[in-house]
Amino acid sequence: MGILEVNDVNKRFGGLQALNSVTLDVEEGKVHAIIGPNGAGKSTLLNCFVGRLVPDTGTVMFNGQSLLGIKPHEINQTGVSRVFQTPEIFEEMTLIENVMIPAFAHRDGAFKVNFWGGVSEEGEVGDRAEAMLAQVDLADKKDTLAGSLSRGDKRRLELAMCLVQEPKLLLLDEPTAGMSRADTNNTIDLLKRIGEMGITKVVIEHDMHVVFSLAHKISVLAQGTVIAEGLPDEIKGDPRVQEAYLGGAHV
Amino acid sequence: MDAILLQILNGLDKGSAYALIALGLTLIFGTLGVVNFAHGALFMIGAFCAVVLSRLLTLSSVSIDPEKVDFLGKPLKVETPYVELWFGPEVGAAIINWSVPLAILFAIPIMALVGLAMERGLIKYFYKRPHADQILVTFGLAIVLQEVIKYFFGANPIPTPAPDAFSGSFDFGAMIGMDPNVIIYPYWRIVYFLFAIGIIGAVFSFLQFTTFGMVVRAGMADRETVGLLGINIDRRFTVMFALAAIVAGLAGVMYAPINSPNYHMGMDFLVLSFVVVVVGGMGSLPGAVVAGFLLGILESFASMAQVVAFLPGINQIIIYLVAIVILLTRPRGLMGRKGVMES
Amino acid sequence: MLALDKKDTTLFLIVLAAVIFAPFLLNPFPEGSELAQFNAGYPDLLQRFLIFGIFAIGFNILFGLTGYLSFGHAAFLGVGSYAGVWMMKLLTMNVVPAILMSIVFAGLFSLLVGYISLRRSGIYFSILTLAFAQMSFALAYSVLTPITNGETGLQLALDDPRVLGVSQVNGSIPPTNLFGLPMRESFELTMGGWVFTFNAGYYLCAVFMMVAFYLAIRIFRSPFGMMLRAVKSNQQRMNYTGLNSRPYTLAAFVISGMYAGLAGGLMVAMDPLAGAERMQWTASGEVVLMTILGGAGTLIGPVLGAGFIKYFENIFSKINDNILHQWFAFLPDGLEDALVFVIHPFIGKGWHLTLGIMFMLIVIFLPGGIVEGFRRLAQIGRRGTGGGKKSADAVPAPAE
Amino acid sequence: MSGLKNINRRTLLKSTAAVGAGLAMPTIFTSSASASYLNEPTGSTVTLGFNVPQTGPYADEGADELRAYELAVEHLNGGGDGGMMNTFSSKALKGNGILGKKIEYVTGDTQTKSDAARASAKSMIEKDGAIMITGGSSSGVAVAVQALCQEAGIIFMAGLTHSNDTTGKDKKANGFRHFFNSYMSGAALAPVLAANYGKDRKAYHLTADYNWGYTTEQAVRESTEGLGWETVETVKTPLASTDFSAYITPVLQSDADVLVLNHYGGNMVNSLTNAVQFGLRDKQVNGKNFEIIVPLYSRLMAKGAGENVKGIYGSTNWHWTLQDDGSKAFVKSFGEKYGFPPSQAAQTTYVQTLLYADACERAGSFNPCAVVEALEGDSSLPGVSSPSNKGYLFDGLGNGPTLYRAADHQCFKDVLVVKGKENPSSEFDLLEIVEITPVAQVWYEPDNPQFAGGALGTCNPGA
Repeated sequence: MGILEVNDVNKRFGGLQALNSVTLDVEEGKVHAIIGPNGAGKSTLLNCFVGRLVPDTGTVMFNGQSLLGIKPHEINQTGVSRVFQTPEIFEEMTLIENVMIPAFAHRDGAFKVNFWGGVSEEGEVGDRAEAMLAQVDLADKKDTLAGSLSRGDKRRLELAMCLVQEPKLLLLDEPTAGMSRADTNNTIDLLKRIGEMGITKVVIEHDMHVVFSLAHKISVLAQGTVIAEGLPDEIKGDPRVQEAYLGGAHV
Repeated sequence: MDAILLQILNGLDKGSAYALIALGLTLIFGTLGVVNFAHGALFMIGAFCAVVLSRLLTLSSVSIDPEKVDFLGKPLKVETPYVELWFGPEVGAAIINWSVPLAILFAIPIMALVGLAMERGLIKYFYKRPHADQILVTFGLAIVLQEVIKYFFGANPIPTPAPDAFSGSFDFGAMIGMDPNVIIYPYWRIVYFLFAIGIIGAVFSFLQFTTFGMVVRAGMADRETVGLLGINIDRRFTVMFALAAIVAGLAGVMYAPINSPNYHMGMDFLVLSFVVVVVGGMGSLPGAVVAGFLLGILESFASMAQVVAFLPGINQIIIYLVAIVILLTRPRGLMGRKGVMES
Repeated sequence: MLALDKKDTTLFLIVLAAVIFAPFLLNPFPEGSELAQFNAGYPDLLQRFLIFGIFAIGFNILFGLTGYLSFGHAAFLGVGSYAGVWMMKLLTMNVVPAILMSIVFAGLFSLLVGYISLRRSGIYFSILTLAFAQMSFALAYSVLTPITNGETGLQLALDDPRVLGVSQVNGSIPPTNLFGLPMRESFELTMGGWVFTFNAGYYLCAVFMMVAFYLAIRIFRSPFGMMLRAVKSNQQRMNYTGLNSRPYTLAAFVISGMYAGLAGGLMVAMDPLAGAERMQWTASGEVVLMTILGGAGTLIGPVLGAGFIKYFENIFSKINDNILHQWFAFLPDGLEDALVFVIHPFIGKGWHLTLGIMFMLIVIFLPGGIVEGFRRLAQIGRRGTGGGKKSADAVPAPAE
Repeated sequence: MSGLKNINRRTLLKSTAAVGAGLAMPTIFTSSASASYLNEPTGSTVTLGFNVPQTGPYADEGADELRAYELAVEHLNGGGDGGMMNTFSSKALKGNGILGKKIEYVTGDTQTKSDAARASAKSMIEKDGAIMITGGSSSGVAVAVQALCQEAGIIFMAGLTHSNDTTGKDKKANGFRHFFNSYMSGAALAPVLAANYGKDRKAYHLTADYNWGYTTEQAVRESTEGLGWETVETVKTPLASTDFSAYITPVLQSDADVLVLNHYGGNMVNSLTNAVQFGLRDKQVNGKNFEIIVPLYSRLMAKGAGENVKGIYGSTNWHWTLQDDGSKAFVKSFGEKYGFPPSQAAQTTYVQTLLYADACERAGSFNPCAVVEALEGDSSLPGVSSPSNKGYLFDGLGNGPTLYRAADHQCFKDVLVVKGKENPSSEFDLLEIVEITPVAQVWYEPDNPQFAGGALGTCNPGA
């Protein structure tokens, strides 16, 4: 019995069957990678987990609770955090503020009118945020504006924003897309370190190097359908996957 | 039945003005992505083109008539327009009489110049700025333009009559076989309506059937891609801005006989036109036209004594009420695209 | 001090000092001198500076922090004014209940308008607020005349009940007062050629303004204020971070509506008449102008913007040709006339033109408003004095 | 010496302050202790406040009012040809300012908004030390500023304001109106209308949806109904309307044969233009020609409506073609100074300034209470027998003998019924006077239901 259970999810956009009876079972504490060619429906699937899209049919259960029909912030409050393909951060605010906001959300819930106490008096939240920035090697930039960061730094910031919430489930949408090899390796190291924190992760990734370095289990999506599922080694050897996706790819 | 027909007719001319202004606003928004709060001012400038032309045509040579006296008992100065001196009294008088339709020819180059000057001189620096900045700078421009007009033309409305041939009204009811004397409609309003339909048709066919229009439409849909094809979108968009200015200006020229032009008529129409654009759906040209006529007619219906007796004050708020209801039930307006101006 | 950090404490104390000594500071020219017409230190204008300052501070909490551009805030000011006058008509000429009810009614009305309008964002939100405000104005002007007294504006009458006070004193309506201290009571201080007027109403406004300003600082520096800035920065990330942005924006909307109500209440406390025009969209546009001119999102900007526009409206608009001729009298006649002719369209009743041009210039060249202007000047100054030390000064700019 | 802005109200204070060797000892006064009344002029000049619409829809009328004020100040200070000072029945004015003090003035912009007008008036009182405020071109503003002046303790001489309420339910002891009002328009118009259009008429009213519209509709309706007309329908139109076609067309469908446009300013121009465009005037109803009536005319508005005013009846306070000596003198000096004849707004504001100056002279003081007493007078109009016929009677300022009635501070004088001229001889010659309705015919008692409610209160000297 997994922490995230996706059962028979279908989603249609006009004439396109984006998701076709997708069933997944993500085990607690493991890294579950979803791979597949462009347009396979990976991001659509992720969007169904965070409330951005609602499937036409099927169920998505997290910790025994349905994630369908509830709002994004409510889903997050149940313990699901997401890193986006293009970093979604607060560009006009400083790094420390960027991390404090999710820290507050974690501590105070979805809404709290706390207008009397100053941010500077929130020592505990500030410390947590600072510690988290240190974890992603951004502590020295904590007072710069997030918008001025490099793309790699922005991703790490976003990761810190998600981690400071101590999520039960972390969704990563191509965490290394567009990164240099060095940055990618840094990110893999970082993700491995997080792995030791025992957070369940679902990773969408193109880069097989990343996938096979991290994943405990892999699902392969093609044209909205899960065509294969298994341990990394099984997937590597699966001819269907080779044909649909890996054909000729450098592994 | 005839009351309903009558209110529809009544809504048409105002709806025409809304539709034309909203059409221009949408052209600018759709192509340039700019929210132009100075668009009402363009309408107003158009109306003043008619005023200026009629003043130019009535420029007069002054002679003293010793027989008559003015209000202070001094010899009366008699003014004879130059056009009457040059072309003879009858032709001259006819030219003066037709100054509003003639002003169309006069207004097209002027509005094109005003549009070009606005786009090249100001708006182009705001393509990359937030919508709020665009709203604010064009709002400032609208204030400046109307104050300039007030400085030169005063604050009171200036009567600018239609040619005699179109003054008065005709019995529309009798024409379509209803009782005579029930549905009377002024000639000029029907002219205005047909004129508006003509302009709308011209704009749509221009966009539909010319290469230029196709590029612009493609640019409205996806600016970056068209830019990648090596087509100079910016220059075409400048032309579109001038075109939108001409549409607003012509709407103003022809509206002059319906309501005497005054300096704040632009602001009066601006807010309502924005509501029209939003109701129609930001960025949708057909939406702008449909919503323009729809709101014009609705406003007309809400003004009926029977309706007002039932819902006092409804005539003053109907447009806003409709806007609120539409925005809440159909967030993108009647025909809007998803995602426009959302974030 | 005051539980504020050093920078904010300094700012607060500067503003406090400026407000306390404004009757001095804004009357720099001696009575009867040529320049006396530029004095702004008379009670009515001083009160207006503060009242519109409060209005703009409140508007800035919504617009400056969350980025939601409301074109209907004047409606809340108007509702507050009407509530205030009704309290004076029915209850007492003491301004305290009037001001309280102004805040309460404006808050309730903004809750209603905000609840509906905040279902949309961007220009759709602006149009919704505009529509509500215009509806309020149109109805106040006509159908609601029994409540609002229409075009004339709601005013006091000799036969008002005033159950906790008196209807009239010797055939006159009693003045608005604070527990017996009339708001129009003034002390005049004469020093040489200068006359300074200290008005009771002004200082009541000053107290409210400083409280409002202090509260705004707290909000800006609080976690709540941080959340509001997060709304402006990236609402989507906010939602996926487990924060519900709707109640945050609604809270900001209602708080700024209550600020507007306070401003409306103070307006009628100073001058007990509430006109419908103060609800018109152009009045909402004015507070937008103030906030932008001063600098949206900054603490002091809106106050500066409010002062700037009110000074323009009340002082600059009074300059006429005769005064110009006096100024340029030292020039040869032809030149004098030519100069007056050129300047004429921009002064006196042409002040709207000048305001429009200045507003455009600020939006084009100084998007951060007056505050950014000061900041740039300060930068130039710093560069001028310590040009060589540039690298040592490479500390990143603070967020605000 | 500075020209316009030499403010002397505080000279008394200054003189009592100890000034020595460039160092001033601060002396503190309360405003209430310093003078016997607010803004008492103590130097060689006195400051008046001219509060007129300089921006907004009535800016042109405001400009004309301002011209008249400047002319009046010139005349009162002894300049120009003296204008109506020569024809004024009271000879108290000497052409040396008021009570020997040279008149200076400050101007303000009402924007035709109650709020802005009050702000402007307050600044005149507080900053410029104005002793009297005058001007305005709408009733809302007049009522609002009048109330302010009452509270502050300043005299208010209203400009163009036609609503009954200004001297009805909103009347104030410190306020005076020289302009006529809705009731008088109705009373003067109705007989002329009945004589020209018959007593068997069905009227349809379009009324601007605000205070002035209501009182005018009521006045015209009651007067015409009194003569046998029937009111078919009354419809309120939004003040912000620019297109009235939606309101005009139902008129076509009713069986009304007269349309009354209770509109002023831009409203009147547009509604009349629309009505003519829709062919109302070419229509025959009940065997009669369809007619349009505009109860309150203004020449500046008539100009805006162009050809459409021809033959349309209305009433007006004053017109420059009047042939009495006062009017002729005023038109002459105004016309020579500015090149065109004055409007009714100009005449009212000019006269108000003269009347104020005259009252101060007669009272021997600027004290508002003394001025009120002088303007309330102790004479009565000939030809009207009524207990309320008591006030200040004067002549020679146009419109014949005129009474400032003590009971409500309303002027009673002849009212002009006019109609749009068919063949104007100049751009100013737009209205022709049909009848000068004698004052007795427009007389009413202060307790007339149209003026019910409100109280004059007592004069307030502000200190």
